[in-house]
Amino acid sequence: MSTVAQKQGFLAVLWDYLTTVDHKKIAILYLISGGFFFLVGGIEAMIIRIQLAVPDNNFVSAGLYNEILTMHGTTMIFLAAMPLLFAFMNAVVPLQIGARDVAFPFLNSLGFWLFFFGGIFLNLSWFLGGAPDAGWTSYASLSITSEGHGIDFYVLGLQISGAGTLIAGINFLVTIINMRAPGMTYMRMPLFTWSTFVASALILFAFPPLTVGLFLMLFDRMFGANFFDVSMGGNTIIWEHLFWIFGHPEVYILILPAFGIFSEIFATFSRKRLFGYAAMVFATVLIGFLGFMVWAHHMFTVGLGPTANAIFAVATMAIAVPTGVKIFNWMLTMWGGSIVFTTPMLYAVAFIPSFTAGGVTGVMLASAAADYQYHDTYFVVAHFHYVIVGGVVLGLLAGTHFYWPKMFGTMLNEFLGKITFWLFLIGFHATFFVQHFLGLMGMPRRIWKFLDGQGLNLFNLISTIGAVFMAVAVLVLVYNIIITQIKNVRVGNDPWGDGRTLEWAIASPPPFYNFKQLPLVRGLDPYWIEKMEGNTKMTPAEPVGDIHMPNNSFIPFVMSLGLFIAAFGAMYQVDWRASDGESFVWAIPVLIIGLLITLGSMAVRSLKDDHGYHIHKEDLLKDDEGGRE
Amino acid sequence: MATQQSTSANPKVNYEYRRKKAAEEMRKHVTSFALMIFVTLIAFIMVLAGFDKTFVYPVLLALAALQVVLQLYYFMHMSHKGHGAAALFLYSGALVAFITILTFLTIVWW
Amino acid sequence: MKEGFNEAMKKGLKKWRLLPMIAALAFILSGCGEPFLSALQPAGEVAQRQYNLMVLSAVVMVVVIIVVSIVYSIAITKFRRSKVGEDVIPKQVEGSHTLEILWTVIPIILVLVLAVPTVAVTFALADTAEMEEVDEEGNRTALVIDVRANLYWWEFNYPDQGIVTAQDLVVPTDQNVYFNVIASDVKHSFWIPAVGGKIDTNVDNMNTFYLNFDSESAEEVDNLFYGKCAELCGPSHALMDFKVQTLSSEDFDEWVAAMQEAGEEESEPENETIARGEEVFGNDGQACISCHAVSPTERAGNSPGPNLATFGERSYVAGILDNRDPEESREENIKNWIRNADKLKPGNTMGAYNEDDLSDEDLDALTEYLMSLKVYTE
Amino acid sequence: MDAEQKFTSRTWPESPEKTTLEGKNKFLGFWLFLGGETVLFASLFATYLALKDKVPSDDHALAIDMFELPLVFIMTMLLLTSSLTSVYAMYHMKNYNFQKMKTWLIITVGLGLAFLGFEIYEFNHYVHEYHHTFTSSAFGSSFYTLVGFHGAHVVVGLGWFLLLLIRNTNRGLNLYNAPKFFLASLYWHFIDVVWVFIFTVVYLMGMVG
Ligand code: HEA
Ligand code: HEA
Ligand code: HEC
Ligand code: CUA
Ligand SMILES: [Cu+2]
Repeated sequence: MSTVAQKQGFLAVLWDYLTTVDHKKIAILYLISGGFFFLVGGIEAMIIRIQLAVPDNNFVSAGLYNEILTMHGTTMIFLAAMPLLFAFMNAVVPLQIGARDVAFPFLNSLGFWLFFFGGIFLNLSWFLGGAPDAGWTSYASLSITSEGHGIDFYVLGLQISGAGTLIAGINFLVTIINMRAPGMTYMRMPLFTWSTFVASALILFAFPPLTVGLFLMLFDRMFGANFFDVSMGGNTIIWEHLFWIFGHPEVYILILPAFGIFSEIFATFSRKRLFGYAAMVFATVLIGFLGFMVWAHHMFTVGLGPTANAIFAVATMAIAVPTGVKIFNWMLTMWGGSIVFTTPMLYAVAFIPSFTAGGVTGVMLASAAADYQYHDTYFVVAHFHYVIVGGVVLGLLAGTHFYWPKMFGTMLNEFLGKITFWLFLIGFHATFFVQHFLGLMGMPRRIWKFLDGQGLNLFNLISTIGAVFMAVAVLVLVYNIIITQIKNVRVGNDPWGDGRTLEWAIASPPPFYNFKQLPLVRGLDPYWIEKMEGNTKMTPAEPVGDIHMPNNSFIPFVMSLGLFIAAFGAMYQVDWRASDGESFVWAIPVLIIGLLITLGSMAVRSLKDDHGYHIHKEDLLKDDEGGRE
Repeated sequence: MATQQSTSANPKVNYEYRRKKAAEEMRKHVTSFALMIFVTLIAFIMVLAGFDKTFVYPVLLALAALQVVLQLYYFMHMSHKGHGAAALFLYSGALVAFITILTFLTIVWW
Repeated sequence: MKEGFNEAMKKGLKKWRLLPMIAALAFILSGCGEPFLSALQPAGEVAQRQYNLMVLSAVVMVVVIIVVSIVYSIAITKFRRSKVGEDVIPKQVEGSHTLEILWTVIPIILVLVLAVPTVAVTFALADTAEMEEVDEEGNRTALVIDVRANLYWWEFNYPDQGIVTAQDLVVPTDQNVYFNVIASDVKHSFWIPAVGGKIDTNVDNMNTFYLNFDSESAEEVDNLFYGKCAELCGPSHALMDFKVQTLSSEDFDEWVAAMQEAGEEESEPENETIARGEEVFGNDGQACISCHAVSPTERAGNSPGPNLATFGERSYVAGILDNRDPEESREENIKNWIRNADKLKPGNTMGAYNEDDLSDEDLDALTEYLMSLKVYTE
Repeated sequence: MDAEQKFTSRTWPESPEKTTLEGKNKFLGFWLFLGGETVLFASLFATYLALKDKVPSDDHALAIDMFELPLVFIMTMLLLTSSLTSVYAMYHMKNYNFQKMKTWLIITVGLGLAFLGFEIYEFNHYVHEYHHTFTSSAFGSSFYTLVGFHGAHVVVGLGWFLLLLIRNTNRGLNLYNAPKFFLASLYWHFIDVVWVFIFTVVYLMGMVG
């Protein structure tokens, strides 16, 4: 069979994407759906800001506000930020370590579809009687009493997409441990790979507590258990602990890959190897490790007592040290370099002060006794948007511009890119800087409206105006993406000219089998090494030979669909029982059918051998002559 | 695609040797199984005997830990080579597990 | 505002040698917000200590930001490609041990500078031993208030005094006041920003802490601080405000006496409207009484609605409708509340009474009656 | 090299589960998964310990009232033994003796089923004798969730063994299915490890008080 891409009809392309197990296509799936959810979460943010633009506003009602607020946080964290990071991990990490694909291509696809159906399920709540309304943290006493199915959507949706995330995490870990090209030792791995590795390890250990927490909540709400019902001996603090044992590592799951992206960008556009590489690696691991020791800093006001508060306060502050090491290493990477301000570099450069500001307010929050004042105020909102928007989102925007050519073979317009950048940066600081003061001036978070005469009007208005800037910036980006794809100007393997790592040694976009011959890695920044020696290509580590490829499969889609269907059954059997079997008689059957679909497709998968196929040497050689497209 | 692990140059010697080694290992497994049963018996007898709990609790936990070590190192071959990453992650998991349980025993009051 | 600053200097800042920067920062911060609400204008010992910690940490953070900004600005101006030349390949430096040690050790020191006072203050603020102290007769010496948070309203029970109020917390100034806090339905959080940090009112257990209300600061705000619920608790979480009335120790004792007295004796209605209002309120009317007690000694801890014994003296209706300016607004507010409680505070359990439930005349009488519910003032 | 390649006991590699790259990946991935499972069970144990004996009123049975040593002892012996039998199965797998491997796996499955039978009896007993149910108290919820999660793992483990046995009865061992058998047996050991903690922490310590 020939490997030359052919023009395909829309349905064929669709089918290809529904069944693909290719990490590069899965990356695109993650990018599109993560991007979509980012717009959804962004629209929710805009509604929040409009409601809070002026005192005593009635743009949305109280109940609706809580739903929007909850969905904004949940969507942004679980359905936008993480999947977008997964998009870049999928697109880049296998190339960076010179692998054929990820370790488990089938599971990679399964992970994506689980996330996707979980996200869709969660968002269907808008149309099926109301979204969750207890905050993204869904604290037990409120979420247990919350009426309707909102919280059920939260629990089931996150359970499904969380399973996908866990699978993705294990997949990256095994890929990075087992699939590195010859010569790619651990201490030669690019930092983005390293941060993916650590973030995946965090996923592996942080998601099980969330899974358990969600199960307990699910059992309480849907099957009559009493974990959180105080009158039956339950305890709501259990939820808070389980949530934050997950929740704190989660924020590092978000930021570490963003750190990784920035590390690549700093080195590339300073034309300099990353300063203090070993220290950077060590700091990444240390942040990951400490990330598990600090979760109770979200619970200082719960009443855990001064001993626990003091211990967790000091442990939290300790994280400032490895993070500081990273900040300084980035700056020293630029120092003595040759900096060129491309769009990705602009984001990277803006990231340093923005994130530092967010990080240091984090350390202020860690001061337990002072946190009694900050907690649950806009000061906290300001802190986490500074680290998340000023860190993760800037990282995602930078990554989008940086890796776009590698993923799509086209280059986003630099001029428009810079417009997006400036609008977004200005808007971001305008929105969130004043929120620090709002919090200190006595404005709690998660409030539907604030009243006149409390001195909160001006800053809230400024904050809203800032958000409008961000919205315009995002629209410009969307426009940029559209015209870039319409113009479709193709670029070569190293469009930025200063690529250092393996992914820039391969065509943009890479052929579906990645490297024809696994490259030989001779040091850190292998492509740079080759370029410095005057080579245009990597030295191969093996002769051209047959390449083994996995088959496409529709099973991951069906498996996830089964859980999606089952979730409706699980949810509506509550009404079925409440009505004494009068209505919703379909609920239990739907639950069973959904589970059967999932189990059945699992059985098919394990009973039917799938050995993949081989691309033959001759076809590979032919590819060279024919060229692509 | 996969490369086969190189076996020894002389397949015959290698074969006999491997057989013997495997059988030996199997005997060790049986021994460790006996040990596990023994440890379990002690644990149950201690509870049956009704000692004070300040004494029983730590001993019970120590015995459980011993059993787990036996399972991991004999039955699950954790000591064999090629288990480095597996061990690292299992122990990291165990550490997180330990901290979780510790907090639930101390700062989740009712 | 000036006072807030002076206050800060007087109390806490002396301890760590007035760095000019601390002063400047404290000054800028104290310019923010309204004194009855802002954590930046501390009005009591607890808030002050927390404020000092905030200023200290803010200073450390500003130092960090300045250092970062300097290195950063030099790096991005000096090493632009347009300056160093298009084809230059910079030296590929691996790193520097000296520098790395430097930027590991200095942050550790900075963190320690913050960690030590943090731990100290954390333990100090958790010290409620004084709650247990008793005098010769075995009476508790400190004032203890049981706070119970309910869906969108607050109950303040004074167990040692045997009295109860709602929505308006009344406290003496310049002494430690101890609080036991708990929630009836879902979790809330008890917060008086100007006077000190918050503590969660859990459903599971009782939390304990103390606050201290400074008389000078209290004067500045006409003896009225704002309190807030700081934990998402449902649609009207935003509106779960309460107010804090501060009294001098002597006035407070008088207030307690008046409350206790009012709890003992039945007061006669002053006029017929009020009498009618009482009827409407009572069992043969709208049965408001089934949810609202009107005696300051009744139903602490298990009331479905706020105790209205001091309602005629409250500064706000339901914590959100301001009665003070002008005084006539009180009547409007009450009527508005009874007619529109469901819209004013979405999700609250009282619900609204329309004309069918309650005629306009009855409402007038009821309002008159509610306004007459006073204990301490005339 | 083909994954379905036929072997003899002499050409059969020393670690068949890790000989192919797929096998190596599965092997590592599964261990990582077990690392995650450790945290999952830890969360369940922690929840159980926090809610142990938390009941709404005095007339609810507590751990000390319900648990009985003999039953737990039998269950423990069954599961421990099944761990050994699955080791025997792997021993024969490494020796390329498919028939014996099958036999030992079937014995393992039998022991697992017996364990499950006792567990079902046990739950039933608590429900009927003590009115200790999933919904009767927080204690009940956490007990059945912890022990039930373990039970569910047993069910999955048994299903896995059975599926593999059925699927491969007539094909013998190869490098494609050897890793699968190996992982299933790892899983089974892990289930045993969890049970060690359950019988220690839930039952034995529960009976001490
Ligand atoms: C990407 C996400 C992200 C990141 C990276 C961080 C990073 C940090 N966070 Fe943040 N945080 C959140 C997301 C994040 N956080 C979210 C979402 C919440 C709210 C959740 C909710 O309630 O909904 C939250 C809430 C939160 C709280 C709870 C507040 C409360 O609710 O009362 C605390 C308290 O300690 C805290 C602390 C910290 C600290 C110390 C860091 C540190 O890692 C920061 C370290 C970085 C630096 C310090 C800057 C660089 C360092 C130097 C230049 C060296 C020198 C510095 C010093 C010596 C100080 N965070
Ligand atoms: C990744 C995480 C993330 C991100 C990126 C953001 C981004 C933003 N957030 Fe975020 N936010 C959270 C995570 C995040 N948030 C969390 C976890 C909470 C806590 C929730 C809780 O309390 O439970 C929160 C809470 C929160 C609050 C507090 C609400 C409250 O407590 O009452 C506010 C208020 O200003 C806010 C504002 C914003 C704004 C203005 C942005 C902006 O940066 C958004 C910018 C993006 C856009 C503006 C998109 C514009 C898109 C369009 C214009 C679409 C055009 C349409 C088409 C093409 C179809 N957020
Ligand atoms: C079902 C119980 C219930 C009934 C019946 C009820 N109320 Fe209420 N009432 C409440 C609750 C609960 C609140 C507190 C609402 C809040 O602030 O969120 C409240 C608040 C009030 C307030 C404001 C209290 C304050 O301290 O500011 C007034 C005044 C009031 N009710 C009057 C009445 C009158 C008059 C009636 C009868 C016509 C009545 N209530 C009937 C439950 C009830
Ligand atoms: Cu009560 Cu928010
Ligand atoms: Cu945190």
